[in-house]
Amino acid sequence: MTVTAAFFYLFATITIASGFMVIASRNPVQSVLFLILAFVNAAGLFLMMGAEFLAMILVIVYVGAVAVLFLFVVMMLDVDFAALRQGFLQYLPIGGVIGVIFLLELILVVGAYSIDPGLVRSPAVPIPSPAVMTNTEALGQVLYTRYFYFFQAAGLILLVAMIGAIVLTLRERVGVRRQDISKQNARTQETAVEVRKVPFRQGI
Amino acid sequence: MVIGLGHYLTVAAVLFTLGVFGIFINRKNVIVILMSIELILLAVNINMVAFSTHLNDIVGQIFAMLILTVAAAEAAIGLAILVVFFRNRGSIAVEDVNRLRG
Amino acid sequence: MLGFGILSGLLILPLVGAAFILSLRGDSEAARSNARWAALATTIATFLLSLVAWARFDIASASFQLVESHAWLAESIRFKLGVDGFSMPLVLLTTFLMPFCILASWESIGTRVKEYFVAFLVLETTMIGVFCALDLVLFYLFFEAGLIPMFLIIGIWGGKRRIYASFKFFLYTLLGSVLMLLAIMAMYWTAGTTDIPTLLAYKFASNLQIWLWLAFFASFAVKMPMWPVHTWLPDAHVEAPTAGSVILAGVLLKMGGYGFIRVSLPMFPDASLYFAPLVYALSVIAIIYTSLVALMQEDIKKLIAYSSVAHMGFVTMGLFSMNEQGIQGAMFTMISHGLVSGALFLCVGVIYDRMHTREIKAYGGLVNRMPLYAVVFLILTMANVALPGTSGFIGEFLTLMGAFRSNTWVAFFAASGVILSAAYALWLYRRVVYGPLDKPALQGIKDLNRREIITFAPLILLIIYYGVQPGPILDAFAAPTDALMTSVQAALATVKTAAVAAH
Amino acid sequence: MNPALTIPAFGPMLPEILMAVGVLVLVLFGAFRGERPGYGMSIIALALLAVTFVAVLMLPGERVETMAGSFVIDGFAKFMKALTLLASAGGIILSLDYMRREGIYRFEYPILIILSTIGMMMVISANDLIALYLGLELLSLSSYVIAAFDRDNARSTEAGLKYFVLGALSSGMLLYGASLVYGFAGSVSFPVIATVLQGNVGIGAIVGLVFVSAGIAFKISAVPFHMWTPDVYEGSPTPVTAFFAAAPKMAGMAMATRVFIDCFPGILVQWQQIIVFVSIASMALGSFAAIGQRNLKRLMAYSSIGNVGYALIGLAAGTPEGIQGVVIYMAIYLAMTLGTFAVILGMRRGNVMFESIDDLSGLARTHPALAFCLAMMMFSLAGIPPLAGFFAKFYVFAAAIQANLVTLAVIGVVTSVIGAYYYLRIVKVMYFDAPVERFEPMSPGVSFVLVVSSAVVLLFWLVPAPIVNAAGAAARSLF
Amino acid sequence: MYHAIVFLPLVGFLIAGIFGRVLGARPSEIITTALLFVSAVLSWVSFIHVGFGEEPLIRVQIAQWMSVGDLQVDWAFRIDTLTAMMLVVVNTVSALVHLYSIGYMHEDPHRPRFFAYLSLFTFAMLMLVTADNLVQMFFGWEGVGLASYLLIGFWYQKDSANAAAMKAFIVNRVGDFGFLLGIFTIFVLFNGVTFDQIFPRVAEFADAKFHFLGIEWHALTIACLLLFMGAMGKSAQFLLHTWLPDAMEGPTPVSALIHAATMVTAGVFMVARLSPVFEYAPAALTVVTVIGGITAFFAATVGLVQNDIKRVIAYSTCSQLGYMFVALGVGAYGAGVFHLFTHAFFKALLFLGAGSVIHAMHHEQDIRHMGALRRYIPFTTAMMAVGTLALTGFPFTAGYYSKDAIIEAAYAAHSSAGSFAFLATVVAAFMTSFYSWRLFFLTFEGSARWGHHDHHAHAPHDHEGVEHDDHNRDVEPATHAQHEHGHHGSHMPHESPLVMLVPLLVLAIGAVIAGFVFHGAFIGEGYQEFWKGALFTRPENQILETMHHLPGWVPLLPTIMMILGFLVAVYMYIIDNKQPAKLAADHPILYRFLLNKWYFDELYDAIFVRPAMAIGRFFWRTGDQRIIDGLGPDGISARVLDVTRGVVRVQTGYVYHYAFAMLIGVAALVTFYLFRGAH
Repeated sequence: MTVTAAFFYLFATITIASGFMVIASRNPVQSVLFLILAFVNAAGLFLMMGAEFLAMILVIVYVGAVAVLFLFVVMMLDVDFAALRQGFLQYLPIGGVIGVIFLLELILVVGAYSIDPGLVRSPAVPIPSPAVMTNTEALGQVLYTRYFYFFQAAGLILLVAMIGAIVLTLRERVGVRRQDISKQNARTQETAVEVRKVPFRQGI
Repeated sequence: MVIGLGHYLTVAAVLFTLGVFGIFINRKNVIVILMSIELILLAVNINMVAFSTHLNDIVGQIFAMLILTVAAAEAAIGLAILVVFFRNRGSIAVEDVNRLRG
Repeated sequence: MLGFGILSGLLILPLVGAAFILSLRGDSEAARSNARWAALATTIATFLLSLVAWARFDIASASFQLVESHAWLAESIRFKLGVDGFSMPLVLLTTFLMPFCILASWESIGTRVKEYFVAFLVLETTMIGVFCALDLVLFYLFFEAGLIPMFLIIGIWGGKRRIYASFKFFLYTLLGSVLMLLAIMAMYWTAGTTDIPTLLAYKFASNLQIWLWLAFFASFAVKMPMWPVHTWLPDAHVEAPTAGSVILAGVLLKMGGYGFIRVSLPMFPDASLYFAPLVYALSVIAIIYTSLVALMQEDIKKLIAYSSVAHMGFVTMGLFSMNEQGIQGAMFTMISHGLVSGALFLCVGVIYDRMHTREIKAYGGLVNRMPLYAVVFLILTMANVALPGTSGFIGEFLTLMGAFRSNTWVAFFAASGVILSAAYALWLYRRVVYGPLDKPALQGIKDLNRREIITFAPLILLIIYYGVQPGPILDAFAAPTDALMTSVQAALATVKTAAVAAH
Repeated sequence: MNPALTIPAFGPMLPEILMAVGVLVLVLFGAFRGERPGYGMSIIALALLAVTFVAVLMLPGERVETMAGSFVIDGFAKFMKALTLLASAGGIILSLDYMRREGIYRFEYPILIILSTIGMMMVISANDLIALYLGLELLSLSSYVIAAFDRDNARSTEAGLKYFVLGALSSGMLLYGASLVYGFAGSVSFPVIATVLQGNVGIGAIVGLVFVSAGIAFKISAVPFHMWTPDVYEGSPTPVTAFFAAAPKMAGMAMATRVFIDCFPGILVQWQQIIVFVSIASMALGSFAAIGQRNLKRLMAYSSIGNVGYALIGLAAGTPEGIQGVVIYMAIYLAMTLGTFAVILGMRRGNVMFESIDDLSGLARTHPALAFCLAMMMFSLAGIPPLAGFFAKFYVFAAAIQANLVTLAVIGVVTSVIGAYYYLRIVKVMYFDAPVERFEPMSPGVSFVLVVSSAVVLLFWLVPAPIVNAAGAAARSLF
Repeated sequence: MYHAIVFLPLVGFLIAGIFGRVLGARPSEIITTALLFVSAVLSWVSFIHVGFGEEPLIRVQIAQWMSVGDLQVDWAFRIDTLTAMMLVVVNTVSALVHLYSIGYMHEDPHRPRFFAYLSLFTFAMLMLVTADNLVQMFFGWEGVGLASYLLIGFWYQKDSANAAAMKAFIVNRVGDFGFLLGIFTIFVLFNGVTFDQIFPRVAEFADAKFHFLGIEWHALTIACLLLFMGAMGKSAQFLLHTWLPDAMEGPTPVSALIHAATMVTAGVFMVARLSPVFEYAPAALTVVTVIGGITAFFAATVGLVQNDIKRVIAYSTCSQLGYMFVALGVGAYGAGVFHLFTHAFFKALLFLGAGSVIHAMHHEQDIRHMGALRRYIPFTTAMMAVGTLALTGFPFTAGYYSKDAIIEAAYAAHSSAGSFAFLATVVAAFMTSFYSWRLFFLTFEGSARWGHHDHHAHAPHDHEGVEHDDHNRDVEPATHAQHEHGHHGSHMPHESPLVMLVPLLVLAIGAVIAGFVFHGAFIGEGYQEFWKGALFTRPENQILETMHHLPGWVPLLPTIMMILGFLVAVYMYIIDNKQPAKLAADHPILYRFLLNKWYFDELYDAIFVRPAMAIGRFFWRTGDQRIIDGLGPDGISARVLDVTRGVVRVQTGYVYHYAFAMLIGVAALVTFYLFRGAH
């Protein structure tokens, strides 16, 4: 058993086990934590396949941002851990059977690949040898040139995410006093001070 | 024992199945469903990278990277929707998402 | 051809009238009256225009006349109109009956008058379109389009079970005709066109003919209607307003027969020969079965509806006897039945307007207070039982003769319809018109008014005139029948040769 | 190899670029302008769509690839983009009055519609799996948000949530399929895949195809990936539903056509079975389930499922005639859908919107013109000639017959008869039943949509040539 | 001239029918009657012209009727002796009946209608007898059926009249069913329906075969049998006779005209007209003979016990028609037609006489409630006596020549059918005599049984032509029947007005002399010159010859029977009038069997009417509603709704179910491709 294989099985086992715990755990906070675990181990798998940049991204973006976002929401929403309702176990067997069949079929299909590599192909953009340039550099070279269209499109998607999140959750609270710098800057003496002539003996 | 493409694909297949399974077997709350989706995307990414390596084609990694980006966006929007849903219903139990049916 | 011909005029004119009625504002009595008059004027104008077409029509020619062709869906699917000896009389029948429908609705329709007349005028366009279309897709278009106004007519202005009846009518006929649509497409891909004159000359492979024939049969049999897909008709008839029943019986049923003679017989002669026994059987069953059922009806309209089914049995029987007498007789039966059953439904409408019931039991002894009505009803009853001297006889006699020539069993059983029709029709007459007038509700019933007399007079005159002088119509059928016979005989000869070769 | 040196042609992308730039301007404009009453943002968005529409029309008709082969424009893309733009414009016009009266208007709404439209246009022009996915996500993410746009409404948010969860699942499936296709064909580019996958291919690619199909089927709400549709249609604000029923369907069908015809032409036999199955299931389910509905929006959801089934018949044929049928079907379906939703949006009394079939009772007495238009829409949807819906069905069925898919065609016509029942029921309620209280007059925007779509539906049979010929050209450009 | 003969009644019909209400009753009567008289006079002219002139056959083309393929049907007259004779019979009797009706119907408010109907009938009958082809004959055939229907149902307020009218029409239609098929057979054989096309070519088809209903028939036999079926219906022959007695619900002049003198003889006329065809179908002729014989016998037996004055005469008519068919069947067409001719006179006389009696008795028709009328209505009595004598064949009256000729012909046929017919007709002759005299005695002799029987007259079906309906605006109070009727019983029977008696007298003259004058021409030495081939006989048919060489007892036999019958009647109704009741009591089954007309109505009711209704109801309720609709539209829509409910239930609203559905969809497709194998 080579070291590679050992690491592969380590990462793979942990990834799958934590993936299972994500859906099996009763506490969503635990689920998030298992999710993070799964991500980290998957990043290990990425590393083994030579996709270093993606591995880093996975840890930084996913674990650092997305998973934390999940955690934040789970906490915020103050979910009560209701007991499993009736009907769950009733569907479990059939769901399980179909799930297992589905899985076996998938493995059968992808397993077929390793036996039969199929047709001869010519890659659109070959991965340069790590000796020539790093994985990150290679990605960057095509992402901003050949595939800048995708890059722009991804930007639009993120814009949608931003707008969407804002439009859904942002609430203008009335009655909240806020500092408005431009308003403050725009104040002049005329607008700030009102000089009134007070009639004699009549009050304001 | 050489760790080949098949191994990675199998891991991805298991993860994918777990993700799908998580969606329809889950009766607890919606957030877990969102996590299941993340699992599915993770599986896809493993596939992509595996194929990319196997084919010696960097496009797979580009794809994977874009999927990661989109997944983040998706998570943001999903959580936003979840939040407004929670505001309205005071619950994110999956069984409560059933006003609309028939 | 750039300009629009006279047939386009026939299609457009009712639509113009409908548009005019739609443009009338308000629902005042004046607006209603305007709508009525506009509808009447439109239908009469259409009728006159169709007479012009008739005058330009050369009766001796078997080819399509007054043809016009405009670009439409594709190079091979054109907006092509034209008439021949089979369709021209049906066009005339349609335009002729329409003014009566308008007249029959003059007072009986009190609600949503404008919509009513619009629906009728649109219906007229679609009916004329069916008979004028020289392209199968166009034919189908008009064939189906008529469902919409008829659905509304039954559903809005119908009787108690109008919703059931209208849905049944619509879905039943729709189901029948969609299969025809598929057959049309198959023909299109096989022959490369849906142009009827071209297809008439095209020879489809025999096994394909079988399927195409069946698909068309599904549509036409429902429309006719043939047993056992006739059950929509009694319901539709009973619930439809008078004019709706008139049109339904007078024209809509004829589309099925027209379809047989326009498509099934000439385009699929082999299949027609092959299936002739089936059609015979269904026709004979229809004649006997529905006559017996008619005997037991308690509702006047239902009884007449069932008698229509029986008469249509004569039509199909005649058509598939495939000889001159049978075919021309069947065509004549269609025209005659259009006049007779149309008039009969008008007749029912007269008393329905007065009493608001169609129960036979509710009537009796009408002759005492409505002698004129009794006479009209009598003449129509006699025409319905095919008394010689009425137009009904010519058709029935010829179809029976045609059937006898091709199969004596068929004629034998069908001829029993002669007895049964007398039984149900006379029994109806006896229960409604004869006897003492002892029902309190009937004591004040009034005889035909002037409008009703005007409505009935031309119909009755024509029924008797065509009974004595059927020539004008029969001669129109002669030329195309000969042409049809030639092609069918050719097919028959081929089949016979094949049969001989097989032995 | 330095691809950076060649600058790709931007001309074919002009509409997308216009839209993207426009939407950024809109965002900035909206952000600075803040919430103000009036139709300003929507009008600008409409103008943007109009400009883009013109740009689309001015695109060259022949096939052009750009962006390293990721983006393609051809007659088909042109036609479908035009339809999509019309659908989006319809979605915005229908929302003009509604959003304000319901108090849920925010300036982001037209922006999100535009963003979603950009996604659709990307999808239509996608020439590889990545572009397809990105376009799809852009479209979907915007859609999730606008489904939940009425964020204080439990139904709307539930719709958004369901749409999101299932949509994410489906895009996961699509991605998984895409990864398999990538792995087994060695490329994400459609032309390459098309040359690689020919004839007898391995099971891996086919399973990939199945997963991709599932993702696509979800977007066009074909059975069995349709289940979100009724719930989302019912829960979303009505103009949003109208938008969902119209625009993404155009893009979805275009995407399906693009993928199956452009990417997998070599394995037509394989995917034809999927399409036939999905088509039959959709037609049947659409017909049967719609009968049980009382809610108009929900009914329209099932109706759209059924209609997708019919459109897929043309795709199943896989011939130029079939694609022509699909294109014509979508064009006519667009008019029918927008018209129907315009009527639904007209069902308002005071601050209450009505969406039940029973609320239409006697509409023919209270609003004859409205009832007439809706009745024509219904007959058209039922496929009764001479209304446009008939021609839509005519072309797809004709293609099926030509491709020898007789069983499919027969099932199609039979289900269309069953389906006719529920369309008729609406006519029945409007025309045969006793009238209830009048609705308020329609707003001008809604009336406009209704008039235009009614004109298309009613008069198509007189001048079918423009759409038919354009659709024919569009379809031929794919082959 | 022939146009005038045929169309004048039509003109009368149209005038009276359309303008009757405007013109009023009297002008309508006068116009129609006058037109008929003109027509009648012209008929006699043509009769003499054709029958005793040179021209063998006149053909008058009027217009084309139908022209379809080989089928050419014209409106045309074919005038030969047979037609001319029929013209005379029809128009004479019709004119007299018109005249008579002026008196008889004078109380009725609907006289214009009545006269219109009479004229319509006459027109149709004329079309029938002048027809030059089978289809035109069928036109007349059905036309008289219509007129008969209208006239039987003339008093539409009486339910029995309506029922009788309907029955008459429908039973006739049964016959027409055969007639139609017969026409078709002829057409298929001869490729034409015009007599000119048929008659010359009959011999060609003497041995032709024809497939009908899967059996190979002798072509002409089947054609003749089918045509004869029509004749049976119209002429009320056995099995299709049931309508005739019921038809007596109509006014009595109608019975005289239609159901005695003219229409019912149309069948006889038809067979005679088609004698060229029948001659080549011996089997068919045998059937004609047998049916005729049975009818003659059967109707006579029923006539024995009937109590309604008109029904007795109706059965007598039926019986006499049987005689005619016997004559035709054995090939003695002349005899048959001759009897038709004479019968028209005396039977019309009897009916009109009966009408006069009924008129006198204020619509009493039951002979048990008459008696001793001789003293009150002597003229009518005399006329009835003449009629009875002629009917029973008293020497040198009309019946003597014609009826006896038939009996002789039956004997002369020397065939088994002929022998049967001979026996039947002889027995029938006895019974004819008996019931005729029974009628006469009960009505005119004995004691008056009507004075204290006023209650019976109120049974509704016993009154003829009484308007009960006070609401009817058409009723003229002065002539209202109820006026008289209300004082029923206090009035003595009274002689009828002159306008009714004159026709009686004319007919009586005819009844006495018609046989004597014409027998030579019809069946005697003038046969060939008179008929000029209108009645065709094959050379082998020598029956007229044979008739003159019969054993001596044969010609005497009918007369003996007549006398026997008379004597028995005298014994039972004059000498010992307790006998009939005793006889009836002794043989209750036979009596009831006869009284109920051999239970034919009940039989038909049981095997035709009720089953038809039951089947109709079954087809409707079970066939249409339960099976066709139940399995068809209604059933399918119910199933569709079931499916809908199921589908809607699947849409649970739960996200996990939706996801599960997607998974199943994908899994199913993947499985499908895995197991199908990617090929």
